[in-house]
Amino acid sequence: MEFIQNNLEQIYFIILCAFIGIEIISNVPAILHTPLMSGANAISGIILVGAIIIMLDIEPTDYLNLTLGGIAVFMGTLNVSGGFFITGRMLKMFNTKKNNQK
Amino acid sequence: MEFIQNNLEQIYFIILCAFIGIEIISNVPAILHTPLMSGANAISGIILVGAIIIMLDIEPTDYLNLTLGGIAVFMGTLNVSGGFFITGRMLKMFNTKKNNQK
Amino acid sequence: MQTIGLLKEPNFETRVCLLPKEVERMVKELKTNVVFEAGYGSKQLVPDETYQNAGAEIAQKESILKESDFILSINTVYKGQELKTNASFIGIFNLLFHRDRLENYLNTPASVYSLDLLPRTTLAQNMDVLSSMASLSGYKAVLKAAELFHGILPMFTTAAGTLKPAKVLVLGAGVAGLQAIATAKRLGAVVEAFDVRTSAKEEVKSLGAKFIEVPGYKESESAGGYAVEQSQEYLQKQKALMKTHIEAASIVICTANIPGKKAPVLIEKESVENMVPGAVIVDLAAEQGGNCELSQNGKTSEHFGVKIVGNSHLARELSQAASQLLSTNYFNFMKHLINSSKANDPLLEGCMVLKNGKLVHPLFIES
Amino acid sequence: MQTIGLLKEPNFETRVCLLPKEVERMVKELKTNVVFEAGYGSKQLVPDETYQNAGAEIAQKESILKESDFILSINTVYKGQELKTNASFIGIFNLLFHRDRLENYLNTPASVYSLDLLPRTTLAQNMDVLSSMASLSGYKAVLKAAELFHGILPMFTTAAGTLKPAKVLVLGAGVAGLQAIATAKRLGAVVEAFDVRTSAKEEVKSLGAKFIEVPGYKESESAGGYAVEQSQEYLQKQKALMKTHIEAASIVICTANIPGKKAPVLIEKESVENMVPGAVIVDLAAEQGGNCELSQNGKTSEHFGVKIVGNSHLARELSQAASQLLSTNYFNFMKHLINSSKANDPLLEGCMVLKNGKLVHPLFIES
Amino acid sequence: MSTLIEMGYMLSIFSFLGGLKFMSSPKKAKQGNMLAAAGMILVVALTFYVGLTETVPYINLTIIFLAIVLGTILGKSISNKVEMTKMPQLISLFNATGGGCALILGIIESQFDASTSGLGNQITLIVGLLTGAVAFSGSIVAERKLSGKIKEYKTKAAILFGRSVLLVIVLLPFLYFSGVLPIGFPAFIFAVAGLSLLYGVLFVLPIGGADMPVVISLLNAITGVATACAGIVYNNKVMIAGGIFVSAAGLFLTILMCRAMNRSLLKVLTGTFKKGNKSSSAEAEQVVRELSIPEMVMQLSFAKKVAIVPGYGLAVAQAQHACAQFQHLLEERETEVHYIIHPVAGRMPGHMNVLLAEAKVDYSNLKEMDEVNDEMDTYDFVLVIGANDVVNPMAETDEDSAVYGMPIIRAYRGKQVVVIKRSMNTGYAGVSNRLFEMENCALLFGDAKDSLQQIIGQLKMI
Amino acid sequence: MSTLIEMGYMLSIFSFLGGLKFMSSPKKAKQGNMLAAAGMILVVALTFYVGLTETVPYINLTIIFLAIVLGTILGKSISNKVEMTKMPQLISLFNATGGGCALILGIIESQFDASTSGLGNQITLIVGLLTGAVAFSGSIVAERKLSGKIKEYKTKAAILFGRSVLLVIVLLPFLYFSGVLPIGFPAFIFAVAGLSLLYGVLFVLPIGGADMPVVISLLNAITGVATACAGIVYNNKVMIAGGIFVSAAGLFLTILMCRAMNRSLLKVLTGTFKKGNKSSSAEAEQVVRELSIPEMVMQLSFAKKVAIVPGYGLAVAQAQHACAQFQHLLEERETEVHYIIHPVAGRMPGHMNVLLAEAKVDYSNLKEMDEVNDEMDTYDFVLVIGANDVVNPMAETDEDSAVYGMPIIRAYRGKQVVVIKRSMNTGYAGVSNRLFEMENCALLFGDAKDSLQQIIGQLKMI
Ligand SMILES: NC(=O)c1ccc[n+]([C@@H]2O[C@H](COP(=O)([O-])OP(=O)(O)OC[C@H]3O[C@@H](n4cnc5c(N)ncnc54)[C@H](OP(=O)(O)O)[C@@H]3O)[C@@H](O)[C@H]2O)c1
Ligand SMILES: NC(=O)c1ccc[n+]([C@@H]2O[C@H](COP(=O)([O-])OP(=O)(O)OC[C@H]3O[C@@H](n4cnc5c(N)ncnc54)[C@H](OP(=O)(O)O)[C@@H]3O)[C@@H](O)[C@H]2O)c1
Ligand SMILES: NC(=O)c1ccc[n+]([C@@H]2O[C@H](COP(=O)([O-])OP(=O)(O)OC[C@H]3O[C@@H](n4cnc5c(N)ncnc54)[C@H](O)[C@@H]3O)[C@@H](O)[C@H]2O)c1
Ligand SMILES: NC(=O)c1ccc[n+]([C@@H]2O[C@H](COP(=O)([O-])OP(=O)(O)OC[C@H]3O[C@@H](n4cnc5c(N)ncnc54)[C@H](O)[C@@H]3O)[C@@H](O)[C@H]2O)c1
Repeated sequence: MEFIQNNLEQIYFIILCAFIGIEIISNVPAILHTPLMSGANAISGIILVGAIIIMLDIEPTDYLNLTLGGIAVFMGTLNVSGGFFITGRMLKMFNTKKNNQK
Repeated sequence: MEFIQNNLEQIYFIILCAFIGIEIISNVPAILHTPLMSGANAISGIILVGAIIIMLDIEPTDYLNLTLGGIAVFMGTLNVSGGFFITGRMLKMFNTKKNNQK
Repeated sequence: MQTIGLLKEPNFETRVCLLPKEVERMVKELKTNVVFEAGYGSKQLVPDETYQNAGAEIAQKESILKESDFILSINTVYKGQELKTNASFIGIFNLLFHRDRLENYLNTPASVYSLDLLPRTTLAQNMDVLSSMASLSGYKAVLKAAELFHGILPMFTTAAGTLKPAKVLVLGAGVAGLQAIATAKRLGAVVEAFDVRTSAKEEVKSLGAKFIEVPGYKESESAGGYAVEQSQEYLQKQKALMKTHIEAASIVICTANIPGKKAPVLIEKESVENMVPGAVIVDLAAEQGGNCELSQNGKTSEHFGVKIVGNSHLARELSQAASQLLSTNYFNFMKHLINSSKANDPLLEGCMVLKNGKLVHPLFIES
Repeated sequence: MQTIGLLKEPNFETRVCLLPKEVERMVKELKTNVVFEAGYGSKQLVPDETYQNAGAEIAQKESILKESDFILSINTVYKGQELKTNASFIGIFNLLFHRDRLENYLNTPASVYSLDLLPRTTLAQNMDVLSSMASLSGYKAVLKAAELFHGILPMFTTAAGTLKPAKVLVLGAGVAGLQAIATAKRLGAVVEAFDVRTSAKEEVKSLGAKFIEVPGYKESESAGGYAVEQSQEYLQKQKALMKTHIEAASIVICTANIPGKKAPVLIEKESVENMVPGAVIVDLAAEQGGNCELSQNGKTSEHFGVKIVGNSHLARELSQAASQLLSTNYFNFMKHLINSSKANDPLLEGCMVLKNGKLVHPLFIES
Repeated sequence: MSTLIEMGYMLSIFSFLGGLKFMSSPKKAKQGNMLAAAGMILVVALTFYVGLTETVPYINLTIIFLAIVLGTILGKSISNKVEMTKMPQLISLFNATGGGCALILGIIESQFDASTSGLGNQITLIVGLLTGAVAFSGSIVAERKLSGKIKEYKTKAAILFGRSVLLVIVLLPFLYFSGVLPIGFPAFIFAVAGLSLLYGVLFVLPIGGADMPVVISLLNAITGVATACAGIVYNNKVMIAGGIFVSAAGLFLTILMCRAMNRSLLKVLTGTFKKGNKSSSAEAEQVVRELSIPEMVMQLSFAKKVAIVPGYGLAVAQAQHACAQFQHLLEERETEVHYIIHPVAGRMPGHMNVLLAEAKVDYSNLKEMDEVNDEMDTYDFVLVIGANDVVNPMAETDEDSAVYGMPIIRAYRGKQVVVIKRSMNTGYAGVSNRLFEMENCALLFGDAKDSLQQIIGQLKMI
Repeated sequence: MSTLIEMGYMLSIFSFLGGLKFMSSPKKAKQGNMLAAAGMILVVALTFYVGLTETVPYINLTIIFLAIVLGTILGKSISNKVEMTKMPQLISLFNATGGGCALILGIIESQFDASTSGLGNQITLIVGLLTGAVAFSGSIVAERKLSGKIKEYKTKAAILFGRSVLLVIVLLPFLYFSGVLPIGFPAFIFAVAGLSLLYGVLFVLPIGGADMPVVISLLNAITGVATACAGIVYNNKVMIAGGIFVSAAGLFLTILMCRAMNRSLLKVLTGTFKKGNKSSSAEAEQVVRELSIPEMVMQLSFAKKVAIVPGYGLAVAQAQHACAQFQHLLEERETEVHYIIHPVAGRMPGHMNVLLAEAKVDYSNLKEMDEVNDEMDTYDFVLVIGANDVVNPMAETDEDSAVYGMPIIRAYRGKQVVVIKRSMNTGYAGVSNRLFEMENCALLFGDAKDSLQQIIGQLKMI
């Protein structure tokens, strides 16, 4: 109860975001399913930010965690960059002349 | 600046709501324009809540404001009830046999 | 009470100009007497009784001529017999091309209305015998050509190979031409058409056929959308272009006409000789001289293996359909004639050639 | 090197069974000699030179008969002349219905292949002369009917009233029937069809026509989809239903056949008499006795104003198209015949009536 | 306790959300309306309940209760009685009440915490009051216009006046808060309210009557803003959410409506009308009613018996297949569809027959002109596709017309007539067509095939 | 200062939003991708900038910087090199890295504030770690499966084992937090991570290879959850928003994908396959690949040269008009379209001619079998509509077949072949068709007209 009361704003935020997430793609034509999946995948790489934040906090002598954190940043970046690049490539293929509507 | 910082949650809330409002009707078929307008109109009657809240605060002797507030509540209710009823009536007319999709 | 007389048509005629249904309307709606010659509808397989049941009476030819106010026929059937004063002959006499037919009527008490001269105004559409007959002819022309052609019109893919669709060329996209286009399209042929009127292009395309364009036509859409004669140079250009299209065609339907004038010659002997043997030309303009140099009016000839049908009266072969349309046309004309109150009704003036035995029509007086 | 001989067809025949194009293929692909009678292609307007250019040689009829291994014709052209041993006649002799035609061949050194007996297997489709000719006949039957009919097929709304679309009834929805349906539909007629095979229903509908159903058919889709004879009771029911449909029709195209049997009679005299005068019946089954009681093979008759065309060879009127298809069919058959290595090839066995002058075909031996 | 109320509020926010969402899908629109209404009842009940628990004087509660009951009864009875064609007026009127409510709220509120609350709150208050007032007076004018009580009043002067008023409204708060104006807060508030009311009137007056639906939608969005402002003032999430939903959706809807009419919002608001290539002939300009495809489909969806009158334009556009598909769609919805064939429609006898046969239209659907001409008024909807001369009533009435005397299809007798054609060009006979000016007739401009395909697209959605 | 960063964050949230929105519209998808990428760069840059200002040791910054640069380069090069057909694998792999990142994050974080933070935070942390691990291992298995490296492994045992692991994962935290488990927080975390990794493998293993795209989408949504959890832990709005967007959109997308394949998500996850009314004949069951309309349209949209092989089914369905419309649509997209007519297609000679002439297909689009049979491999896409016997390769190969010897259209040589028919029923000749089993061939079940109309609908959207 109290938890809800305290985090009301947070809850609203999450629910509204979820709603938008659903709403926004509810009319996606089926042929865009794959590119969209790929794009969403790239966005989920935002976890990278988390990795950076944590890296900022790690003691410069804590080599284990530095390594782990580095790997995390690397993986996150791979997800982000690979995701966006591949989505871009996929979408480029739709580039057949399609705008000759009367 | 400070204002933004303080009301960040509020701002997110408003923007997200606006976004949803737009998103939600972005695919409405044109024939539903009128009923949707009517329905939205009914919802905007939520101002009625404001009227009630203010009525709760008015001194029982402040007749002028009591009357004004009463009128406000009445008007708000009219907006709400009339809006919903008329939307309902409009939508009922679409009730021709439409579900014989193969 | 006015009397309408129906005379038997000459032997070559298969149509009648009034069917029992319209006889009945004449009697009931226009309050006229109708008298007819026995055996009037025999070619239509309509027995005399049916006419009688519709309210008409049988009479002898002489008495019909003597007693009728209006004498209806398709062809000229009058040979100088006695007439009622103010009697009127109504028919499709094509007098501009057959002036000789006038002679029998000159200086009689009779007036002559020739429905082929009817101005083609909107109001006259339901009396427009030319349109009625032209559409039927256009339809029939294609069937006739398909019948004579020793190949088939549609494309035909079979286990024994593919037969190419026939190329059909329609010259003149007036009433008959458009109908020919539609019919040939229906049968699956590849259809091209040509006309000098620029508005014809859209009309041809609206039927899904290809329009052959010759640049440089001078338009003059007066006189109800009829064509006018063109410059020599234009005709030259047109002919050259036409030639290639004609020689590629398996079937050519000719319908080009200029009212009151000789029909334009669009197919020369040489073109015919260059056509593939077995091709068919149907010339609906044969009576006006023909669009094809070689066509003979009323005959089917053959030249270098190309069959040439010269027939402006193909509608006769659709006697039932044609009679039905004519009958309505005649009825509508009679209704207009009897009810007309205007002093100089443009419709009636347009098609009245003789008034009480005197030439009154401008086209005839001028020349 | 084997020799193929081409003999001129009898006078009534307009088609040829081999065109220059296939002659060339015979020479080039099958490595055969081709000899032909002078004037062979004249009815097709194909000059002898064209045949010669394709690789064939002109010869006298006698020498052709004497020297050819394969003698190709459409009709029977052999009158007992001298032959090469093991010579083969290939044609469409319709021997089941014309047993007399066998006589000339019996006890000669020759074998006879009659292509109308070819089993209708998938493999034989490109030699199937019956299918080729039936489709052309179906198409032509409708054109012929439309030509004879004195009304028009499509609906026609004009200022002078509306002409109703003609009702066309197609009996038997085999190869010819389906083609007739398609053609009549194209021309805008209201088309109904009837067949005893149940699978015909879907086929008819796939062409957009209405199928008339008679309940209680016993199916037997053996023998390549041919129809089998039906119970008396069924035929009775069928006739009653048919009668109402026939009498409402303006045009009836008859194509119902049972291979090797007399064609079923589907239109009785009474029905014809109840039809509207001016209606047309085209009976493609005339040679097998006709689907209409009154039809006379090879003649156009009239009964109570109804025109009855009895003609099983309408394809002859499309001589060019028909020759093209036949030519391919014959070529494919020859290719199969010459290349066949199997001991008892079902295709060849199916259509070989005589082997070296002896009857070998089961259908002929049995009876 | 208050957590429960918060959650109730949250619930109703989502019910509004879901309601709006459902309302934009034809299949679920009715449930959507219910859902939103349920949310509304919930939130009102909760607020009232708060009042009950908070020891509010009975008189206040009684007034609230009575006002609600009265409002509900009145709303129900009005909306039951009104004719279907008067709907837009009524919506406008209801919107006015909402705006009025916001206006009053603003006025009352301004007396309470005039100076206590901060600047932010005061501005919010003023915006709410201002928008409420504009929505109130604007909606009333819109309603009057739709009922034809006020005519279009589109002079340069009116527009200019309107803009100056707007300027003053915007400047006033600046002046007031910078202390330049020597008036008290209430006076200031009244000034703003008065000016806003005036502006509402001036804003709507110059806009064309046909554009009123768009304006109503816009005013509706404005009411939404007023609501949201009130919500911010009371820090009430439901009001904020509801207001924002409505204003965002309303604004977007306004744009969509403009788009469906092929016009820009700006042009609608300034009252500029698309001129287009109408009437290239020298004829006196005809005043016609132009229709958008959605409007037409909306009307069509109520029709039980429809007549299609094809003409030459159908052939030119080669729209026969689209037309047949359209017919089948209507028939699936159990609407009776007839084609009425005029004897001389098209450019050759039997032209329409050829077309319709090609599209496999059943002959039984074809009616001849004479057959149905006397019962044209039984058709709820007559759709004229590329025909012109053959439906020209001047053939019956105007002796001087070139088409006089020709029998015509009496399309004009249909309850509703819509003509699809590309422009105001005449037909074959070259005469203008009086039908287009008639009250029950509207024009849908565009190529017949394109238009039909769009109509089919829309029809499929219902 | 921090306000600016907050606003930057807000900006990137909206750029993600807009990016996703645009990506769901074919026309703007490319911009959408750009926008989202821009938002991503912004937020990373901002975060890095915070690091710079906050006097973080250089070594950390260097590592971060290097990792980012390396990751970008690798990501770019991989995605440039991969073949188009291997896309789904790659997406899966990238998703694995995201999941792995979340997993590592969870592990590191668990060491830092193990006991300091509250229970809420700890739970969030665990959920993030758990989902990250599942996404990581699951994605890798999915990738392996798609590349055909792992075969379907669908035994009851595996499924049961998977479910027990899941149960343990769910129970473990309860046990731990109620103090029953006598282990430290790090040990607990490692246990959860290990079990989750295991579960990820077991979760994906039993699912059919053809369903992998759906699974990848689901795993993607799971990564989204991991991200959102991490966001909550760090109280970082962008991460929350991004994570929630992705998880909500991903989940919904998963459902949409299932719907497009006509299956339910549950069935996909449990590996059940729609049986349907295939092969009603007594023939040995053929193994065929079934295709959904979107998949087909996707492939079609890449084709430059398309062959349509019509057969009797086209006539039965009366789909000629739809077929012609389909052709025109392709032609508008500058795709070359040929109809290949088999001599005996249909049930009468010239059957296809009649149909296509009716639909006004230009004769120049028709190709004869012999004309093109030798160059069938130049067609990127061969669409067989209701034809069967005439494309049966057994006519060329199987001497015993009833169709042996009949010349056929060599549809099987097309780069891609799709056959539209209603069932596995045979054609006229009654023999089964080997074409359907071929690797480059897929079946689209349904009435030809219905299917074509749906295809048209989808094609219009691109
Ligand atoms: N049937 C016959 O035998 C025959 C023969 C000769 C003459 N006529 C005459 O032709 C006329 C026929 O009347 P009608 O009503 O059928 O035709 P109409 O009066 O000629 O009108 C046709 C209308 O269709 C519109 N149109 C043209 N193309 C279009 C397209 N692609 N999409 C949408 N609309 C299009 C045109 O307006 P926009 O340009 O504004 O689009 C035009 O107003 C009569 O006057 C008749 O007398 C008939
Ligand atoms: N052309 C001729 O002259 C002629 C004459 C007689 C026989 N034949 C024979 O007919 C055959 C023709 O071959 P074909 O490939 O055209 O046809 P087919 O082999 O008979 O195959 C037609 C296919 O279409 C499908 N189909 C039927 N209705 C459909 C609908 N509404 N929507 C989608 N699909 C539908 C059927 O499968 P489902 O049931 O699964 O949908 C069937 O497999 C050949 O065997 C030929 O020998 C031809
Ligand atoms: N007002 C009406 O309602 C009405 C009624 C009937 C006909 N018409 C119109 O009248 C016009 C002609 O009717 P018609 O068919 O009886 O005319 P027609 O028989 O006199 O001529 C047939 C066609 O031949 C064409 N032609 C003339 N010279 C030619 C040449 N050198 N080369 C090629 N074509 C040539 C003409 O343009 C005409 O289209 C049509 O446009 C028709 O629509 C109007
Ligand atoms: N295997 C192949 O590839 C192939 C090749 C050609 C024909 N066929 C099939 O053979 C069948 C018949 O071919 P055909 O047209 O040469 O046959 P046909 O000429 O012998 O008969 C014509 C039609 O008449 C019908 N008929 C028979 N008795 C009837 C009655 N009492 N009433 C009504 N209809 C009756 C038959 O069912 C048949 O459809 C068709 O189904 C055709 O598809 C198959």
